[in-house]
Amino acid sequence: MSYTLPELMVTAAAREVADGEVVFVGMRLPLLGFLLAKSTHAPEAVGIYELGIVRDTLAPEPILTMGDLPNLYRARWLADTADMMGLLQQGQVDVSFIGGAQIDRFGNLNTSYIGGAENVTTRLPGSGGACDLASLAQRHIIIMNHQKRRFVPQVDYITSPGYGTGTGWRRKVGLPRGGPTTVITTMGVLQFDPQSREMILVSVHPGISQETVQDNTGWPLQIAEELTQTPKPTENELAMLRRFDPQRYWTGP
Amino acid sequence: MSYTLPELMVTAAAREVADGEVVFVGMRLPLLGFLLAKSTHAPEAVGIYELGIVRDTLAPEPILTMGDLPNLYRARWLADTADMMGLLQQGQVDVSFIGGAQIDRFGNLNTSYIGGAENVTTRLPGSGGACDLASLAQRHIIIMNHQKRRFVPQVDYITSPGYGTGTGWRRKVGLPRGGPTTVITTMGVLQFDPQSREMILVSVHPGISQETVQDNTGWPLQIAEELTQTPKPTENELAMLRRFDPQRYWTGP
Amino acid sequence: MPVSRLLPLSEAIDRFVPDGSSIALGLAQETLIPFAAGHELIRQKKRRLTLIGPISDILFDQIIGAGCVHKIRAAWVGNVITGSCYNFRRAVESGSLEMEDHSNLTLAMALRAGAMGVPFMPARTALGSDLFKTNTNLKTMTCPFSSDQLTAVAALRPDVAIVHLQRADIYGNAHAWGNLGLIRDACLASRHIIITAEEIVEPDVISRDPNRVITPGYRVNAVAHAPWGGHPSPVPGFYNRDHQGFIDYRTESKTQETFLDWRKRWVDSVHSWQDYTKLLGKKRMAQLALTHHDFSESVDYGY
Amino acid sequence: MPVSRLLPLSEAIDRFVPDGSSIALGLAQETLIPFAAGHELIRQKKRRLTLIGPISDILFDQIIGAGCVHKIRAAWVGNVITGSCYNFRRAVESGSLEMEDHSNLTLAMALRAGAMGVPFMPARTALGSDLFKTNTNLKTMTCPFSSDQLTAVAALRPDVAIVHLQRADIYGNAHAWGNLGLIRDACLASRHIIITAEEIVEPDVISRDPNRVITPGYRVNAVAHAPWGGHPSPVPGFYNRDHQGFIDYRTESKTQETFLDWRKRWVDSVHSWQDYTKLLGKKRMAQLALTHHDFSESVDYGY
Repeated sequence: MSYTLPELMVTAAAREVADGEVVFVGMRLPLLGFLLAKSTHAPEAVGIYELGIVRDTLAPEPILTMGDLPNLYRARWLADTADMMGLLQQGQVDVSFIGGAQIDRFGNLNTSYIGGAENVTTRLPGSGGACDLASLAQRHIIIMNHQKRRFVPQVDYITSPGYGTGTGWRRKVGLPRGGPTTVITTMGVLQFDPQSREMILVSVHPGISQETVQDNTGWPLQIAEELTQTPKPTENELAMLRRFDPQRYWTGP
Repeated sequence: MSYTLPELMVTAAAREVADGEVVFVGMRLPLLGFLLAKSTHAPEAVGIYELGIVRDTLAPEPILTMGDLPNLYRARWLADTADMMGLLQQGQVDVSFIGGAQIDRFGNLNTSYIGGAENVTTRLPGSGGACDLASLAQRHIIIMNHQKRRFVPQVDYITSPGYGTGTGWRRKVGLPRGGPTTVITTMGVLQFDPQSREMILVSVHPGISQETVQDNTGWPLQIAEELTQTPKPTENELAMLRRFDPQRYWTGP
Repeated sequence: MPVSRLLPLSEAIDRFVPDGSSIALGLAQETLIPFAAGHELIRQKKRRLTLIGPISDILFDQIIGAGCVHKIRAAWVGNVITGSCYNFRRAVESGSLEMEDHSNLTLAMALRAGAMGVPFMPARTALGSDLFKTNTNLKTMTCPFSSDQLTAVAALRPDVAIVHLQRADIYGNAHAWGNLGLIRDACLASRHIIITAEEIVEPDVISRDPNRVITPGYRVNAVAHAPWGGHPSPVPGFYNRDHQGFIDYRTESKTQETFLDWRKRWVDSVHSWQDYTKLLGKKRMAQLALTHHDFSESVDYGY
Repeated sequence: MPVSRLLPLSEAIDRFVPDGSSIALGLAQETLIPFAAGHELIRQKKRRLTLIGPISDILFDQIIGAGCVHKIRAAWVGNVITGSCYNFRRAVESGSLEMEDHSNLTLAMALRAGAMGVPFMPARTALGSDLFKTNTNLKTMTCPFSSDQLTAVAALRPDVAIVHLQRADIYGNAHAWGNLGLIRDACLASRHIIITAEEIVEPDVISRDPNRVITPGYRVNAVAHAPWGGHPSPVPGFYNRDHQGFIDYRTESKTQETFLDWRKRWVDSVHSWQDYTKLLGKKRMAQLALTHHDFSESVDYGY
């Protein structure tokens, strides 16, 4: 069964969720990743949405944003943003997903100012909850377009902290836990060296070479000893995913 | 029409509420004082109750505690204690009423430890919301039994701050506003000198002499130049009050 | 599907309240006090408990009188319509009970800090008071922006919150209504949650109104069916406050001997909610029943 | 009896939003966005406004495009299903708009601090981020108890909160349901409150369910009847999200010229909610209507 690149990425994201985990669900692709995990290998996963929703069942109809009414229908809890942030800040969120416009080798993300705040060339939408998820979830997964202008040695502005300048940085600045564990890009999947906290390419998507990934990365990229190919979506995963995004709004070619 | 001493006191308390004011309503006599004000000269007063109630109409039946179901019926808002405390802490409460077991000349109240925390002889129930009301309402009114052992030069423990050691003390310790304006006792009504912040007897209840009040006060009491008699409850006030406390639980002889 | 969390009250208390636990209860002040669960703590002879709550209204006094309590973190411990409570007085005056004095606001902020996952919360109350002398979880501090003097209140994270409310499903999803006091914050702040409910209902009764849910059900450890489990406190939608119960308790708890009689009658002889309602009697229950109903308008959560 | 606060939307905005106001709006993120009220700000050519809200979802962009805005205090300004917003980008990149960067958590804490009446709130987020560079209302601090490093978030007290919700009475008492975002905190924190409501109902519809009330009515300054006043955002109980409206806006706002066309059509030509629904058209409204209803169970507030 043929699949699109976003479908491959969402599938890879979904597989990061273990059954029973509490997931802080972000907008766009992460939303689909959670739904896919929930409907396949992680039926007991619980979703927390920053606008004030907790739900542990699938929405009865496809949704494009977390505020779509089917996502409120028979939710486990509808409440305040501060309540959701309390659960996050306490450390009760196992995993979260965020996107980014610019990333560096230590997983710091910029979704605010290209060029930096002083000499802004492109103003991006900003943090939303991303800074909070990157600061406070037990771990977070990043979903990105893999382009050289996005994968830079040092981001122009840290919207969402990764590992800062490397080992020990999060503890030093006072972050209580967490850090990025996986970056799912349009070209492959990257993880972080447990010692140096630098990004390592661990798998490439079908049809993408290690060299292409390096060409699209703005620093000399570390490669895992056993570089693998990102697993393709299964038929079941694709069928589910297309149920959640029937018009292929997010996952079209 | 004959009346009891508690009825006189509640009536005096009720008269301290101006129409349209926001009143943080405490338990026992203050509860009646608010209801009486509301049903006579202050129909637009709004009541805030620390357990999470805002109401601007009378309860449809007599109540003994603020949590009685008639006090919840058609309330304007049922919410969290923290919400009520937010309104109080912001300075949105005009007046509050509290009781006390021990008071000193600057209006500091002890409802915690007779003998002090180190050498407690009698443990009293504690602050409840009283410390907060004394700290944060724009002004507060105190309702007390007038006895020498209760009116002491210095309280054994400050549960609810009055004017501390006098002029400027509240500002010095960081309290943002407020202070006691009136003390309604079983013998008279006292206010505070705007300069020294010391208590001054301004009226005696019918049948009580200035000397009796002094005999029951543990320090040389200041007396207002024009000492008056506390006004008796009117027939209308008594009729209302007896509607709210039909079994004379709080206001019996 | 999630697994059922429905347990007999005795098993819920046995499993989730070991000796030495800190327990938040009586969180809505005069309403929704979990008396049935509190009495089960007494029956199971729990020891070295820390009780956390704003004003308690006699339940703390009962648990103290039974010798279960090591420490109290509260703003007020007494009987709202009669005043002082005797077991509490005896315990503090004899030095056998540790006391951390709060105001309602500082206790609310301590639990809210726990709920929010921060180590403290600032407040403007209690400055100049002696609460700082008997509560090391209060400190004065200076605001980093305004340089105002403030009270820093350390976060409280109870081991367990025990909440009595109106209706729950077997999975821990539950509705409460009426004044909510510190219930929501305490549930978020606590490591475990035990719910006792007047009614166990079909899951859709709860899920058709997610705004009325008190805390997400996946965080609840046990649900016990406990009709009249809030008596003598009032439970909105179910029964009025039994004032006489509170008035009687004043006399019943005056001495250690009378308290023992009270305990035998109202706690030790009771082994189920059926026992309790039998003891209470149909006449008294009828007197406390709602006579004027007032039903909320429905809202639509459709799509 | 309290006096009616019911006003035409134009009068509510005219009276309670002077030029230079700071306004909290769009507080529930994707749902219940007060588009009708925001468009009225544009029609009345308000100037030098400060807009406060978590993510805004195109409404901030529209008000910025109309030249009303001096400063933004927000976590995210964009179009949730299409990404960046063009008026916002143009304004920031040209240096004409002041920006205070928040995260959703820091904005929630800023409004909660305002609601609680304290000058700041501690948080554990954003440490090590550059939000501190572009937001002077964030500072690092040390916890007075644990000596943990924390983020202090200064309190925000908006001049006015503008809230769109489902039903209100003429006295300012109102119900909202669905996810509530920062609505409750922002109402408590703000000096004035303007409510726009899908329905104006009899007072007892509200007072028969005081737990669903969003903030006490005596604090509300104006209530305006605004059916479809949240469109194109979804309003629980009333209509679904009009995704096409958000998708179209991306193109419509791409240049200043196309934005002007959008504004003429959807804002300047509209003088009442009746105009707006006529423009929207019956067919589109029917497409957005709820097709699956799901009604909450009633609860009893009797005595």
